[in-house]
Amino acid sequence: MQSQIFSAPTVPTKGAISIRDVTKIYDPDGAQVMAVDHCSMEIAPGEVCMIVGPSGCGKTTLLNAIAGFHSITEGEILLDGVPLCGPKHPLASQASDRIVVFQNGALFPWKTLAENVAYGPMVQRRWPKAECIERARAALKEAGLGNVADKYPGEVSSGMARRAEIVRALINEPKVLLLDEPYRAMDALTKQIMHEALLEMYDRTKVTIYFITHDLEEAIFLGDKVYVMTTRPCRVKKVIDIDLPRPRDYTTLTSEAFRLLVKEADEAVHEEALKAFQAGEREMA
Amino acid sequence: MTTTAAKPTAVTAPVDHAAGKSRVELKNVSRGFGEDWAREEVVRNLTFEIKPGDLTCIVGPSGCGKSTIVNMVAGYDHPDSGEILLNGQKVVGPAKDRMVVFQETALMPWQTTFDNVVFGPRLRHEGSRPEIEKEAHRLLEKVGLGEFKQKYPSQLSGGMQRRAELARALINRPLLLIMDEPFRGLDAMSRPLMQEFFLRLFEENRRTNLFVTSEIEEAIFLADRLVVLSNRPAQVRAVIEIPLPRPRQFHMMSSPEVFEIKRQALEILHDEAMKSFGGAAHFAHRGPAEHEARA
Amino acid sequence: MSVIAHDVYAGDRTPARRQQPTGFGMALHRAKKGLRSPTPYLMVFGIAVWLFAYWLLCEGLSLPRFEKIPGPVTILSDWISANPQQGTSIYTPDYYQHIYVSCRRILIAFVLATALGVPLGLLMGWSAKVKDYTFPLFETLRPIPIMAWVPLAILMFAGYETPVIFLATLASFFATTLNTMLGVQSIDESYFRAAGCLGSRKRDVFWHVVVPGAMPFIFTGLQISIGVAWFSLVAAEMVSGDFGLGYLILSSYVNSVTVPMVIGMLTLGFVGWFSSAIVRFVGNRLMQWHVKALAMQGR
Amino acid sequence: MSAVTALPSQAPAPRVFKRRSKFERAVSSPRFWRGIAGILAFLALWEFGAWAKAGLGLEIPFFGKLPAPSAVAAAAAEVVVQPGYWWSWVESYKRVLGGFVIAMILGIPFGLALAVNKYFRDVFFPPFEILRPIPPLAWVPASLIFWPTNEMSIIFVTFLGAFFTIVINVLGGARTIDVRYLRAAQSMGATQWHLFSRVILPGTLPSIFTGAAVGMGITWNVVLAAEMVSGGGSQAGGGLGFFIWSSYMGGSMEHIIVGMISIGIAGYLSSALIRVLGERVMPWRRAF
Repeated sequence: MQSQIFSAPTVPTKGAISIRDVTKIYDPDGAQVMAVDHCSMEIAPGEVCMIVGPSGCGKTTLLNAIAGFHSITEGEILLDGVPLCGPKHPLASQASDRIVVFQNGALFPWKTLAENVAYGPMVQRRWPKAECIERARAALKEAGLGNVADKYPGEVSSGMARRAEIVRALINEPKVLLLDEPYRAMDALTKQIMHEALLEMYDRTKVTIYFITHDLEEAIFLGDKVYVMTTRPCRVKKVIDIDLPRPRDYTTLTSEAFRLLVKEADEAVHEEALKAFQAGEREMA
Repeated sequence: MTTTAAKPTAVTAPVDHAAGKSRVELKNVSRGFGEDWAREEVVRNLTFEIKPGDLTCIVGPSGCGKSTIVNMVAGYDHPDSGEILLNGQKVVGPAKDRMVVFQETALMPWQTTFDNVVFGPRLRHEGSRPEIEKEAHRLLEKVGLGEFKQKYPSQLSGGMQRRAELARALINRPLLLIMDEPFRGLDAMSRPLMQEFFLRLFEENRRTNLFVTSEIEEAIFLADRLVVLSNRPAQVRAVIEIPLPRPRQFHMMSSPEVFEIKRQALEILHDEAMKSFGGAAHFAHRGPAEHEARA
Repeated sequence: MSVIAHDVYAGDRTPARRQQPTGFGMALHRAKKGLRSPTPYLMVFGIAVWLFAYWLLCEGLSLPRFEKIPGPVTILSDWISANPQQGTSIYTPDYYQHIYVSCRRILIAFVLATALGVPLGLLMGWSAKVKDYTFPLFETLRPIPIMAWVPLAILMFAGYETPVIFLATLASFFATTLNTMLGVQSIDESYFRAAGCLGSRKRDVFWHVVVPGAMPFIFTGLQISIGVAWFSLVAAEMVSGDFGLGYLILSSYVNSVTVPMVIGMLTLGFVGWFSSAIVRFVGNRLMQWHVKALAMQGR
Repeated sequence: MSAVTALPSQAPAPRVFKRRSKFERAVSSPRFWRGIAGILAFLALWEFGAWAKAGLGLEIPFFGKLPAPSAVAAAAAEVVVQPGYWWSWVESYKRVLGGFVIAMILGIPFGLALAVNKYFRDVFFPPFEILRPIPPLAWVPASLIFWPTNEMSIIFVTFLGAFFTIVINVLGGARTIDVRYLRAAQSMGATQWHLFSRVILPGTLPSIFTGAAVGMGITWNVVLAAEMVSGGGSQAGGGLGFFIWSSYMGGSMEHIIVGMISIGIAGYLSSALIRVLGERVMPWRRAF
């Protein structure tokens, strides 16, 4: 059977994101809070871009702006050269070329995994309904979830649910996959396997990935580029190119190159963590 | 594969608190749950030892039965067979000589941080009121919560709650401190800060400690010895000594030595985690039913 | 090593376990285990003691005041007698007429309240504007106890039937609408966002997110709503009405026949319990996903 | 009793910047004015309904049958200066509080006993469950027969109405206390009595107050019903229920509506009392 979702172009050509001088100011009760401060990034097609920063630093704000959940105050964001949002229309439209995988998982609990995966094509009327389900099943099977396609998300482990969610995104052939700390609640070992599964799906699709995390090792293991962000307001503090060879697996974690990369980034991240921590304690007092 | 490198762990800590130096032994401990036809062994023939003044880390894939072990050592649950000894005496039920810091906070939400800390001594009428309160103030200062004494747990951040819980455990002067994945759920950035803080506290008087985690880095950073468990039913796969000097520093973590230990442990764990992933992970978040926990 | 290539996770890796018994075998096992514990005996004992105390107070010793209340023996013998002394038993057609009338009123009221309340609640939960306009009004009217509407309802509507149904509907309506609204508001924002990402139109969001997501709350609301419907039905039937269980109870009191009064109470209790069991059953059938997820969490 | 739905706790808004008072913020938001608009529209429709009937001979369903709000207001102005009206408040409050307080005094220990002792639960829960589905109002005639005075029977039925709700809530609350709290206390050397007084009791308080709030609503309904059924004409007169009932007998719709509004206010005040009390007793619930 022909592959449903995993058909990679040899050279990825779509899914370039340009974030140009974006600023976001929230306005709760008339008091202005700057979440993102003149932030710029250029993400190449098919790149795995990892955003590392303390929690609450405003990195999710950027993701929300790309996905079209929140407006931006200044600057513009382009996808493949076409403006998503800018000075004229600060709120991007929501569309299936940019799909988000959420922190706590957002598979609809009232649909089976297959129905969940079929949901996107179904509401977009891409194929007849029966065919959508058929293709969804095939896609799940390819991702190693064939046996649980007819289970509800509440019945499978969180790891399976998270992978099904990624399949639900990929079946729409998005240009960009936006991941918002998807593995946060998982323990380290499950996480490791989830990473390998994600990388495998990536290797086959070469979709652009925008991945938010505060786990440095996760970032280095997965990414092509790691952006270390400052604590609020969010700015780019440091960019690290990751030249670890792909495909990567858990042995990469203990390689010398990996160790050096961690060492290089660790200080910057630790510094921001400490700042965020102290700010947090102050705020609570 | 058991790496038992004989190593003197640069023991520099003062041996003043005789109370903290106790030995724990688990001998052939087994425990299962479920109805007869679906009985599942969670722990099988587990034998290991926690040396006096050591920080022993139990590492294993999620759902492998770590929490069951904690419950048995703490005395909330009892082994089907085998026995658990604390300083040669059999563990029969919960007591103040073994304190647990739980996975998610178990601070009582209806008491202020301060009242939570003095809860134990007050119940047992140990010492006079001012004495108890003085000790509580001291401990709270020490964990950096001096300003937060009169706040309720829900007003504290996750990291603060864990520290308050540490203070609550320490005021009871336990012979054994049991930490059940205490830093799980904290974000990856404040976690190292908490680990460092906890280490300083431990290294001060080296109270015997059983630390449960599924994070290999955390385990190596903190522990004197790692006990690596297999997938359910939990069995000891390996015991690894960590020959890092104390006090531990973060930079030690990027040494080649540590990477070698990490590699060994990861190899075993990855193997076990993969096994658990298909079937057992399915059961992992269900956990054994809380049997008759109420009197 | 590829981790997704060969269905490694999804494979059936449940630990080897003994043959799972059939449903019947399992039930038998549970029953056996249950009979070994003291629970069933204590339950029977509890009910027996209660019945005995009731009998002793009302019939055995005929204590002052208690003697006015019919005892269990009197009630039961009249209830199953072909020629009841006080006029109501399982052989008299009137008894069924009362039950039928009450159930019919409840059914109409419940259907009406659900048909009005669920859509309104969905709308209020979904659209902030609709909620802003209507919710304060709702909250203003809600503290007025349903009983206070009784005289107004009797004056406003002619006949026996309409006021009774109006009151039961009103009570149900408040419960259903509020719970439905809370249900929609309880849906995690990320489901809406996910639906948006996947290219949904507003209509899709409504049918695929809002409606199923609010379902658990809606059914909680329906259970409360059928409870309050019975509550207000009894009140309304007592004050106005020519049939129905509430009417049976009050008219028996007025005519000084106490046995049918108690029969009415017990019947009411049973019918009320049964109707809410039906709602619960339907809810569980419609929300398999919810039931299964709860079962996985060991609840 | 099916779960009592409490309002979901909203995620706390960032609290760092708090410049304007709650009231100021409420008044300046469109939400507030929309609410006012909704209520005003309702009143206008109501007024129009009455006016249309008198002036145009056109009868709007529902509203057409009612007296105009202005007429109700006039009736209210007339009523509130009479001491008899305020005595009805006192009478009703006496009954509500009487039954309610007894229900709390008996219901809380009973519920806790059911929760902590399995044998007690096995013996006493089944009869309780058999009686529970009977609507409280169905007890009115039986209680009138049994109790020597009307006053006592009203209080008895009121008590029943609140009792079942409170017991069920206490039982549910006490049984869902997180086992970790009990374990932590056990580790620290708590005795059975400590577990009960230091963990189970405070842990159940939120459910006790939920139960009390729901019970209070039922109590008002029951008192009204009892007053209407029994109080009409007999010696145990008075009360707001009787006020409505006598207005009904007298055929004055204006006064019926005045009575309804009074009861609405009275009921609201009593639930507000419970809420305030709850915040006092459970300061930790106020945090955030």
